[in-house]
Amino acid sequence: MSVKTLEIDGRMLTGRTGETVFAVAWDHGIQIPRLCHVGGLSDVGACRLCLVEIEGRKRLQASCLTLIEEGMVVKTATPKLKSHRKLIVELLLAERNHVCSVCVMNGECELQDLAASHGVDHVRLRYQFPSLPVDTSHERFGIDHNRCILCTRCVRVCDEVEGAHTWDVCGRGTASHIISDLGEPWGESDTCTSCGKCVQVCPTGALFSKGKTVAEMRKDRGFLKYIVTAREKKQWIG
Amino acid sequence: MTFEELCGKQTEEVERQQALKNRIMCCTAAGCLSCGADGLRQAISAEIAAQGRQADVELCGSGCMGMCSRGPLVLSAACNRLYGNVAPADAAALVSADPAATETLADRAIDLDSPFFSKQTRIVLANSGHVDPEKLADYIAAGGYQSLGKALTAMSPRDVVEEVKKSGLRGRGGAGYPTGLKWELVMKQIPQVKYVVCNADEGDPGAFMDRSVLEGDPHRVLEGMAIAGFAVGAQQGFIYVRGEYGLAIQRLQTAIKQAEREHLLGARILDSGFQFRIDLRVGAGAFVCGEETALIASIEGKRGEPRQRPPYPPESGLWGAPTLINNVETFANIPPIVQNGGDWFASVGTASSKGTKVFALAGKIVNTGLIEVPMGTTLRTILFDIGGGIPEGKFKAAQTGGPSGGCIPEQFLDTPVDYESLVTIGSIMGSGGLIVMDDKSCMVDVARFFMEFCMDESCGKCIPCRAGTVQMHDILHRMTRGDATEDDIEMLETLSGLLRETSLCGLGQTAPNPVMSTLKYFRDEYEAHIRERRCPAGLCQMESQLEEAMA
Amino acid sequence: MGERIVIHPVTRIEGHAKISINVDDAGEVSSAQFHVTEFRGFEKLCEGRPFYEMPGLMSRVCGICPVSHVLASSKAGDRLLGVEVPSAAVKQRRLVNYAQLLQSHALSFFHLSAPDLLLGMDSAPEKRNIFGVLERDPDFARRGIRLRQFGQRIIELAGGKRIHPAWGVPGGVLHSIGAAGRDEILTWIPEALESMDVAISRLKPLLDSLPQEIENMGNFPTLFLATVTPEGDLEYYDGVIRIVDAEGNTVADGLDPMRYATFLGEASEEWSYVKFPYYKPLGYPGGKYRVGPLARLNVARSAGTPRADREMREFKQRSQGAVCQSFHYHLARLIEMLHSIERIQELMEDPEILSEHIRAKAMLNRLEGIGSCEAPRGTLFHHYHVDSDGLMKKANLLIATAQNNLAMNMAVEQTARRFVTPRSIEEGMLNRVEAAIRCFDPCLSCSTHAIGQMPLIIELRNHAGDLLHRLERS
Amino acid sequence: MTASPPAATVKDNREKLLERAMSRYQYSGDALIEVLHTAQELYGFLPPALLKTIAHKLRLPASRVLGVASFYHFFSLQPKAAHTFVVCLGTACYVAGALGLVEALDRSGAKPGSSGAKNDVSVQTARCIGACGLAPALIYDGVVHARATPQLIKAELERIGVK
Amino acid sequence: MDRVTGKPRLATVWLGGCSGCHMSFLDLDERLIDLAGRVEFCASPLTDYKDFPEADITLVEGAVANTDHLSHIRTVRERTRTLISFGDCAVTGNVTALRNLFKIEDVLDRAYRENSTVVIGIPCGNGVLPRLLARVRPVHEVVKVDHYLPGCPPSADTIHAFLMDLLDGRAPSTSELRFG
Repeated sequence: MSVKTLEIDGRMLTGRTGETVFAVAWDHGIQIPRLCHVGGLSDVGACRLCLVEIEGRKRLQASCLTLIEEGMVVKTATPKLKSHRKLIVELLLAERNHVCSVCVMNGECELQDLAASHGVDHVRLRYQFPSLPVDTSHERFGIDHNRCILCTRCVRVCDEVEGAHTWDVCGRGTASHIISDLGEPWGESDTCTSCGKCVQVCPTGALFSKGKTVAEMRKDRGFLKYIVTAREKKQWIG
Repeated sequence: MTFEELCGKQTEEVERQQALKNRIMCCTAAGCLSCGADGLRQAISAEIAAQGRQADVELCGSGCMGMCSRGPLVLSAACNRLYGNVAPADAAALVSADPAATETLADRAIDLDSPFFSKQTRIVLANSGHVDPEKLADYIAAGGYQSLGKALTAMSPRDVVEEVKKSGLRGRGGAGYPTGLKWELVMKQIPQVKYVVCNADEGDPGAFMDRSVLEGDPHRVLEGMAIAGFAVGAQQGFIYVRGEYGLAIQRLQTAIKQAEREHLLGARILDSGFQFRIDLRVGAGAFVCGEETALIASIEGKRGEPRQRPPYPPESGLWGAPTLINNVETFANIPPIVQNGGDWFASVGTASSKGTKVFALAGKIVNTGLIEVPMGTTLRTILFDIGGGIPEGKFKAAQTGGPSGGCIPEQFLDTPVDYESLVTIGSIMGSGGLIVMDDKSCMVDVARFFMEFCMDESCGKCIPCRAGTVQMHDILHRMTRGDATEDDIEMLETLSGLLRETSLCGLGQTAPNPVMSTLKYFRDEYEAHIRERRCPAGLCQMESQLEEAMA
Repeated sequence: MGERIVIHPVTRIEGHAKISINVDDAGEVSSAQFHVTEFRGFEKLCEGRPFYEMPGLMSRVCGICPVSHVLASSKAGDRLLGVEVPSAAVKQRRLVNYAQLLQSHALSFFHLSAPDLLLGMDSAPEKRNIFGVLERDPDFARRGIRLRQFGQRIIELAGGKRIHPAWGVPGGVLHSIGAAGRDEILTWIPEALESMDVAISRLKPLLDSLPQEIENMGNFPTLFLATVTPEGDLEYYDGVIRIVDAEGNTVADGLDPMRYATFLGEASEEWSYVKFPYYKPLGYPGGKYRVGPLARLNVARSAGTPRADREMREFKQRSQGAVCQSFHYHLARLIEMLHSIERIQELMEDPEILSEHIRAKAMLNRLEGIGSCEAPRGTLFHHYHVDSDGLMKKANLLIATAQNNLAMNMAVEQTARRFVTPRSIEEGMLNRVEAAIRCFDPCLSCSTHAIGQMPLIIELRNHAGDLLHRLERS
Repeated sequence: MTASPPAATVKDNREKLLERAMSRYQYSGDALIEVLHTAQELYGFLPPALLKTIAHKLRLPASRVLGVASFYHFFSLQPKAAHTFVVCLGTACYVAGALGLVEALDRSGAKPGSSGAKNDVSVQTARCIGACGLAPALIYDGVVHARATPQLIKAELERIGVK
Repeated sequence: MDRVTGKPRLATVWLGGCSGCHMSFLDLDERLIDLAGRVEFCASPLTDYKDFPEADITLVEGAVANTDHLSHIRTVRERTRTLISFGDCAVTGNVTALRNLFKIEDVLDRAYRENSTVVIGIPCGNGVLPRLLARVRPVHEVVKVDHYLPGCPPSADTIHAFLMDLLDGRAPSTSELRFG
């Protein structure tokens, strides 16, 4: 397996051929923000938070989808990138009804963390206040569309790791929403195995365990690496 | 059919047509159909039967003749006259072609020497209005499939690519990527399975060039695709056509069947070793599918969501195979280029933008319709000579490029229309919609209109486009209602920057363009809405300052 | 032609309030009304949310007594689950409820009332706050601040957060106070008890100096309602409801809070965002009753802790039958603080307070649940309906301050009739009208700037609501 | 086209036609959109049971089938109304006052996007139907009307009994 | 600056919120004593000013939910040098703005009709009571805001650090700020 050398934020780093800029950066402690990426699942480049500047490329590139190249020069945190990321977080907060104070994930939410780390102390945009449902028909879990950011981690983990493909995205544009099967209540799904992987990968309080109160929900993503490594390499490491 | 047989067939058909007393071409494009062309056609057909002229008078449907504003249009070959606003009652006069009888139509004759025609150069539309799109023989008579024959018999794939490169043809879908380079990229790919895709998902509101080409001259597009397939080494083509274009779909289906029957498509084309199939894929109402990666997803039966590029489709497209994607007008340019050579094509147009461009003229202009001009023609020529000027009121702006384009104010009317010049003045060539606005059009509302379009058509995959268009629309909407502040202009600019630089695909990246160009040239209108709560065009209804209190 | 005097704003009771005084053709006060101008709509905005989130959501009704809402909400949730809450969890809940009573009453007395009581009603307005008290009597002020801090610290140690702790859940609580927390609390107790002695002994002589106010501001017969133990002692977390009348006779006893709707009704009037609960058997508006510290001491037989019992016996002797002077809410508050500290100490010495068996889990087993407890200002009810997936269909909240609404209006009218002469309005007259409200401590400060100069906008309006005269104090 | 098939024979025929369409594409999941087109032509709209059948036959997850069907505006998940107005909101029509047509329909209680709710009239808007030369354009029950006016709409609505 | 003491004048305002932010302010506990040495407390629910005076720093708790809030916050803005959105309701609308998901009539109906046993009238927008706004708004949608202090409520430590920054003439640090 060949190795490539590249520069990220002024540091000379090496990575293996076929690795993404995102992966190499994180391996070396450069934490590029992200919402749709989660290790162990395919990448879609939808959240646009991991965009980076690459010398010689006209457009900003989603680092989760950009493979490293020899001699590449990458910047991950220029003022422009930071300001774009901040506005993206604001767009998300204004899009649906993210009321952090009364959310099950208050204190542990990736979106809330991003807002804090990007200096989002208020949202400059108008809140849209869409009317969205909560589905708690499942015996163990619930989905609150008010808190969904459409990162599709749940769709991918259900398809790629569990193999059930219970979830998908319905509608388009701002009307997009996550559905189970043919849009029936989750509790009536024929395909859901109740494995709870979707709940664990969800970055916000959109998917949660029933019976959790405000700020009580905690999520564990370690299982993903465990399963994926086990499946691919027949190695059971946590 | 061999190439020789094809040539023979052409001669035969030309002679047959020349023997006729009259050929009446009745425009059956969507525009004329919507003002009674169908009834007219039936009336003429009945009249031919009534007068017993089936033997020497032929009635054909045709593609768009251009002057949609005066439909339904009829071209009488015998008189070499084009008539507008024709009614079923005129059938007898048309069929007889008697000078005395056609006197009643004289005032509706359209001057073919008028600037509307004389300032146009028709390459793509050469056949439109002159051949019956439902008759393969008509197309063959007009020289159809000769280019394919030439390519298969006298050229190598590399020769074809070189000729296209030499022509300087650039993609007519909007971005203007050099077509020859794209072909070369696909040609050089190693995999055996490759695809050619014709993007006929023309979606800009106010654009109907591709539809007219498909309806009026479908074989031209098929021929162009087949040549492309030969050049890049693909055996399968897809036409992804808008579901709204029922007539175009129907004519394409007919044309494909006809071509397959005559071995102009399918296996052993013109008795050569080359095989090429074309399948139709009918879109289902999603503008974003005009974006090439979304279009690919859609052909694969998925949600039409774009994906990150690179890799570009020439490397990895349909089902991961190298894929050549061009739009309708681009493919329609190929047969004449192969036939007449790249140098001939390059002699038309400007230094960097070669050939012609088809525009759909609409809005506040006298001659609404379909036109084709050499690249580099000025907007003034297009709007005032060809378009006949503004019916009433005063010219305010011309909008090009649809929701990805911009509004061009009066001071740039003498700008030559080519890819670079339009970008310089804040718009883009786009696919060819050209909408004229007069002083009754509110530019803030126009920006809002386009933003609403983008918001509705955003696929929703990436955040900047999904949520950013909503916010930009919200601001523009509030402006048109008198509920906005100066800060909102700044926020529009900030959001524009975000969408342009971070959106996943072209839809989001270009969605701010109409806002940015109107802000640039019509900032005073924005400010009037904000500071004075007044719409200079008198269009926006300003509501009471605060919707805040409940009714 | 009658006139209307509008006092606006009355400072701070759950936001803003106004008082209007109507004047008849003869120029006399004919009636007066207390208008609460704040409305947030929790009973609707909770709709569609999982009931598990209610304690956290409903605590946002009030930042002064969020714990009360967390408790009432958790208890309604307990009912929806149909579980018995583990006794260790009940102790955690009781602990935090006492802590809340302590901090809320401390705020009411030291931060908000003490300035007027200690500095005098005519002291300079700039000084009439906790900082003014600090200057005059730093030790006293510091004790007050520390008492409130003590209460808040317990809430923080047990609930994880001082304000809006999302620690109460249907079925129990999320975590216990732990050994370290317990040890810290125990170290506070001696100082807290000492501070209460100081405060009570300072207040009592002050009361003797205000006979006019005590007798004429909200002194009238009403019913008193409070939760008590089945034996009739003070109870704040879980008990039965007892109602006594002005003479001290028990009108009703052993009422189940779950059946509150059978004996309490609520009336809506277009002139206030706070409704008018009433005792059903006496009808509306006849069924006036008071809740809160004064009511609790009137209703309960004894406190059940030695120090508080001593004070309570003395308190009850202030009147034949029930103590009807609303002004005595202040003293009642201090006695309750003392009682709370004693109870906190007891709980800290109970080994079960460290138990980790604090949460009963179950599926949804009922579609309707009611939770009630004694909040600092009185009895609080949360009443929820959920669908079969546990999503809120509707809620009814019967809040302490509202239950005093009829009495507060009565107090306003009584004070206006007694002190206001419309022909020559003086600020002092109107201040007393406001002061009547503040006795009830309707959530914030209103309680205490009870007497003394208040900057006001006074509007004299005629019957049609037209502004006749506007008086503004700079 | 009706929502529920009136007779079993008709139903059988439709099933057969749909089956034939799927078999033409070798039951490939890639042909989902073509199959949905056919299904909608046959049934008028795409009810859940139909989507379920298609998912099953094409061996696709049900959620993906609904995801695709809901992405494209051509596909209707609800039964269509007896009468359909499609107002073109392309730029040319917009500039020529198409909003006036929408408002005229609005006043009658028929709102864009609404389907079948009010007297079985559905109102849709289109993003350019390509009749820009004849703006504003209106498609009423499949027929394109050039230079449509609010008066025309009013007359048509009156004719079908919507006031 | 206060003319008498020469100290900056600090005001606090309470709009549509629960007063939890004010309570968190009080949770400064003994630090309040130090703070009193550095600022002059003017209008506040904790002090005795009713007419809003000129202030150097004003902390505004709560969202703008009714017509009284609207007129009040405009006055406050006019008379304040540095206006701070204090807590999530002021900054985002928070729980107070959850009522935006329902129609006002429905919200009023629930409270005053469905949940009442005697209905004499439904309050809202008569001569005495303010009207509810169709939409609860964060403060910065209505007036210009200079700084934001989110949190439900912001912790006493956060408030303290923020005020010290302001009083020492530093730009307040936003690193600890967080919704919820």
